[in-house]
Amino acid sequence: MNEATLFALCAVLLVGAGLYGLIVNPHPLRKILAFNVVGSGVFLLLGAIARRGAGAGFGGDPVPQALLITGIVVAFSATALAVALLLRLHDAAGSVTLASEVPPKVEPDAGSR
Amino acid sequence: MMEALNAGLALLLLALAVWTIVARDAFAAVAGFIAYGLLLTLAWVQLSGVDVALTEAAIGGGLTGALLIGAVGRLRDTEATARVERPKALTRALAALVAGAVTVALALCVLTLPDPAPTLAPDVAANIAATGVGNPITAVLLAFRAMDTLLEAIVLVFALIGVWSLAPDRAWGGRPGVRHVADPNGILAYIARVLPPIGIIVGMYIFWAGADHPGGKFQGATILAAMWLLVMMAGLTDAPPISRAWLRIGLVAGPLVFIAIGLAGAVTAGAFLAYPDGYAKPLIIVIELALMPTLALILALLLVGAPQRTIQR
Amino acid sequence: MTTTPGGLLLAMAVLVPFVGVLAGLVLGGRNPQRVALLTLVLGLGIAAAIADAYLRSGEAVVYLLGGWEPPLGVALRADGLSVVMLLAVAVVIGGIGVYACADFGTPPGEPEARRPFTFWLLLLAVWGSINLVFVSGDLFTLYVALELLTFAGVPLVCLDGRGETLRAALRYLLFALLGSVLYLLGAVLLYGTYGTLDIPLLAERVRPEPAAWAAAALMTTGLLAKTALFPLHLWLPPAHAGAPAAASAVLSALVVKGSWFLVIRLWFDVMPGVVTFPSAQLLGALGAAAILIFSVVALRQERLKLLIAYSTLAQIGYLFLMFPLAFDPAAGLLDDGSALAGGMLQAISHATAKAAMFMAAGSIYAALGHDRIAGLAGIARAMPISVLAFALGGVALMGILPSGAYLAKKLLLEAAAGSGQWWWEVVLQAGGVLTGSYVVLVLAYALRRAGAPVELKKSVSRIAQAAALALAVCSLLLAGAALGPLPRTLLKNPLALAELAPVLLTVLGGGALAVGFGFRPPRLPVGDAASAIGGPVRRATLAVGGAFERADGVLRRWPVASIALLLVAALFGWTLVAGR
Amino acid sequence: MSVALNVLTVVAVVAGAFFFLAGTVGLLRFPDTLTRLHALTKADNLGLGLVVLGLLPHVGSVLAGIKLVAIWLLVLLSGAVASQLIARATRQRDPDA
Repeated sequence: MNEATLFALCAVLLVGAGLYGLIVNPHPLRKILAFNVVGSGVFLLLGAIARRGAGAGFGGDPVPQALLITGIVVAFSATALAVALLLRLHDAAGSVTLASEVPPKVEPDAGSR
Repeated sequence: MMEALNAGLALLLLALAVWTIVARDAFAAVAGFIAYGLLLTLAWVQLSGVDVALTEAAIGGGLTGALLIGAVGRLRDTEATARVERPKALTRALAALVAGAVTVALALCVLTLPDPAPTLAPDVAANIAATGVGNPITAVLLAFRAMDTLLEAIVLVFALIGVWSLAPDRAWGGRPGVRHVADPNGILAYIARVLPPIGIIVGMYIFWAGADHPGGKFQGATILAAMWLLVMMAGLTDAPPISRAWLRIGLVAGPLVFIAIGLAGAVTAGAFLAYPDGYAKPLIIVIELALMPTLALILALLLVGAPQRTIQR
Repeated sequence: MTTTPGGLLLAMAVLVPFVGVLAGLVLGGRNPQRVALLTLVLGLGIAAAIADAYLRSGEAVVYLLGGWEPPLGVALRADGLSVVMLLAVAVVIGGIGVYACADFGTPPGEPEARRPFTFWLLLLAVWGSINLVFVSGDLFTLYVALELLTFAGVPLVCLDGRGETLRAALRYLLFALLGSVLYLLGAVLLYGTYGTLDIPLLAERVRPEPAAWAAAALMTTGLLAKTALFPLHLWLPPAHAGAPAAASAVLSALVVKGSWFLVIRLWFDVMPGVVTFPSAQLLGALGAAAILIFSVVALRQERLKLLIAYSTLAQIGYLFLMFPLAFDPAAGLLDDGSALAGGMLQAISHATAKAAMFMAAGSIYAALGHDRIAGLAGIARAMPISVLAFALGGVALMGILPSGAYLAKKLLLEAAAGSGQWWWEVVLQAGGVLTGSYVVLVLAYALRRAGAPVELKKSVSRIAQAAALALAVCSLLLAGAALGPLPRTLLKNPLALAELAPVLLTVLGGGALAVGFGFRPPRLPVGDAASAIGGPVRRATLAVGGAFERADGVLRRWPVASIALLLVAALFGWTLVAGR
Repeated sequence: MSVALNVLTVVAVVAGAFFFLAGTVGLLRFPDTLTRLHALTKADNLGLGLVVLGLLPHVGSVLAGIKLVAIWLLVLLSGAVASQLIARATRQRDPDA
């Protein structure tokens, strides 16, 4: 197996692991971490695809490699915004749970009005 | 030999990713993630993406790691309540099932990718001369797909506006983050005086080398941002109030210069973001030079966070 | 492929709002508002100029950025769909901008304040980003555009800074990030297989094979998560109901349309030959479920803004009905006929009407200090303009002549009849009645006479109320504007029985549903005899409504919603593979 | 001459590797953050220094040698910064540590 296929498969597994974490970890910070794992898996897959496209004297296809740099910066911006939002939520509400707190509604007296 | 190394690296990456997901303690998870980021850098080198490796080390591992470490310390008291909310075994099994199904489907796609792989490498090679730069990635980022790079700078500006918008009303215009205090004669203050000049030189070198070798404005800007953060953490300086005129100008200068040069291209070279013949390389360097301080400011301020301290009038 | 006349305008449609953001940021103080209002005028002009360039040539306006041709370079491209959306967004943003002057103005002499400063910058940010979604021809640039749109939209949710809105914003951001990472994953697979991200080039190269199926499933699902189509809607109700009125209008009328528009791009432009009949049916079925469930849940809301948020969810469902209707079973691919035209018209009608409704609700909230539906009695007399704006927006959504939604419904019905898919005709008609129900419910309360004259806690700017009314009127008169390019035969004598019957059905059926399913339905002047029959029916409707509400509650839990997300992706994958 | 240099290389690199090993064991076995830092910085400073020393005879040019030494110095500085910051964070959270 060459390194492109190896890391592509590794990337796919990283995506799977991250998706699982994104679903089951209740703490928002852990969700942000899991999002970063999924994101890096996607980036690694693109990196492997870039490696597959090596040619014309380049070790990898430069176009996806350039896309990766943009992608990493965008993912960092997302992380920064999410962390800032999380910290502000902690300060303002004291808790960081994402569970919706719709108060249970009292059913009106059915029928016999 | 190399194959075994790569396989070990891939296994280690997976193990650290799993650790990041399942670790009980959030701090341990973040520590695992930072190690994961550093190992990922090695994977990029193995995939011949040295530019990506530098970016990953600087931004993916370094800045993201610092950001998360800072957050985990402040959120310590929330972990116990979150553990209670952990979904039941059935939900976790279902989650594992669907995530596994997606993984298997993706793996099948990966194994059936076409061979020989489609690539734009020959196109880049054929056109790189027109851009005057030697590093193909810089050519893509600042000529062929310059729009993406402009948008990426704007993404950072939006993220900063978003972070600032989270300030309490009374703190608007004030200084972000907390004031760090350290012993002015301590070792940290000493290092914070010694390291920045070296760091600035290294940052500028990485930016300058980026035209022809791996490196570039983002990686360089990250080092500059790190130096500024170090000086702040050593208590030698404080984060500027967000209403400062120089700061605001610094935040928009890079993208505005980029857009201005792009528009000049529309007049002189026939298209927005096109460069007149023979002027491509100098213009690219001007754009990168203008973007670098903006990027360094934004990256550092994204780490510092929302304004929290009331402005002193 | 070459740059066409007027191509630079496409770059301008994106750059002008972005330069506005940068200028507002650096000038500070009261200037963001001034810059924004100036940009609103400029942007409307640019959108009109693009429309002019498009109509002159009759072909898509194309601009090669930097002069580099795809696949190496990135092209901007505006076809008929883009032009229509650019214009509609420019008009809606204009209306919202005028409305927001009252709420987000900075009085002279005051220092720069957080809320107005960020609102105006974010308004321009949303505009530039959504314009980029409409004109970009490259899947990666579109990814960046989607992220820009998210980063601009999320802070709008929590401008108030209250804990619950921050929580809503965080949920929105995390779920949207999950959606965009799936989108990016699909784009990566496409690049790995076809070596380009340019939409027309991909359209030539894409074939039905594993990578294309996986990419279609992942990208569609990711975009649906960002659009909040059932069952991926967990983030929308609290986010749209908790934001300030002007921000809700932006989010509900515009931001969700960005990812929706990308689904159209993906299905109609990138892979019309890859999507299958079952996959299109699945997309339509999710839409139909959204219409049914969320209309009923909307009826059970006690607060006006939540009702409108749920109405948005139901209307999003409506926007996806065109996919199965556009499927041509004979050719086995999607074709852009009357179904697509109907869907676009529906989207524009919804954008204008929903913005007007949120703005009117915001004025009512500000004046009353609350937005409890049961406490709206007498408001029609106190604030006639806002109630009229709400009513006209509601009528426009219901699809009654002369609204745009009326024509949209006609086009969709025509497509349904043409392709023999009678079941979608049922859904379309039922959707109109369900929309009618919650509009009638609110109006029944608002038009009721109060015992004593309503005391307004705050006077609301007349200009703001008029802006809402103007947008509602736009939505109502869209049919006239749309008839330009569409065949005139669609318009029949409005007083003929065949035309009046559906209108009556919508209003009366809607009224009946409102009485049946409303959480606290308006009291009817009926005797005991009617109540005796009504009893069991009412119990049944309450049971059904309660069940829908509980289902909605379960689906809005994070683990359930995210598992549903991957399940939807798997279902799309399966319908794409097995459906051919 | 070259034999002597090779011996120096082997000895220095092995010694460096030993310091890394010891540092890693310390990182895993020591009880708290401050003692772990102590173990880690030894590995970084001395271990990397010895490895660099061992590699110096084999570099092709003076410039490459200077680069190697510069890498060591930079790691020294950044290691010092990181350990200072970690130690400070530890002390702030738990003043008795």
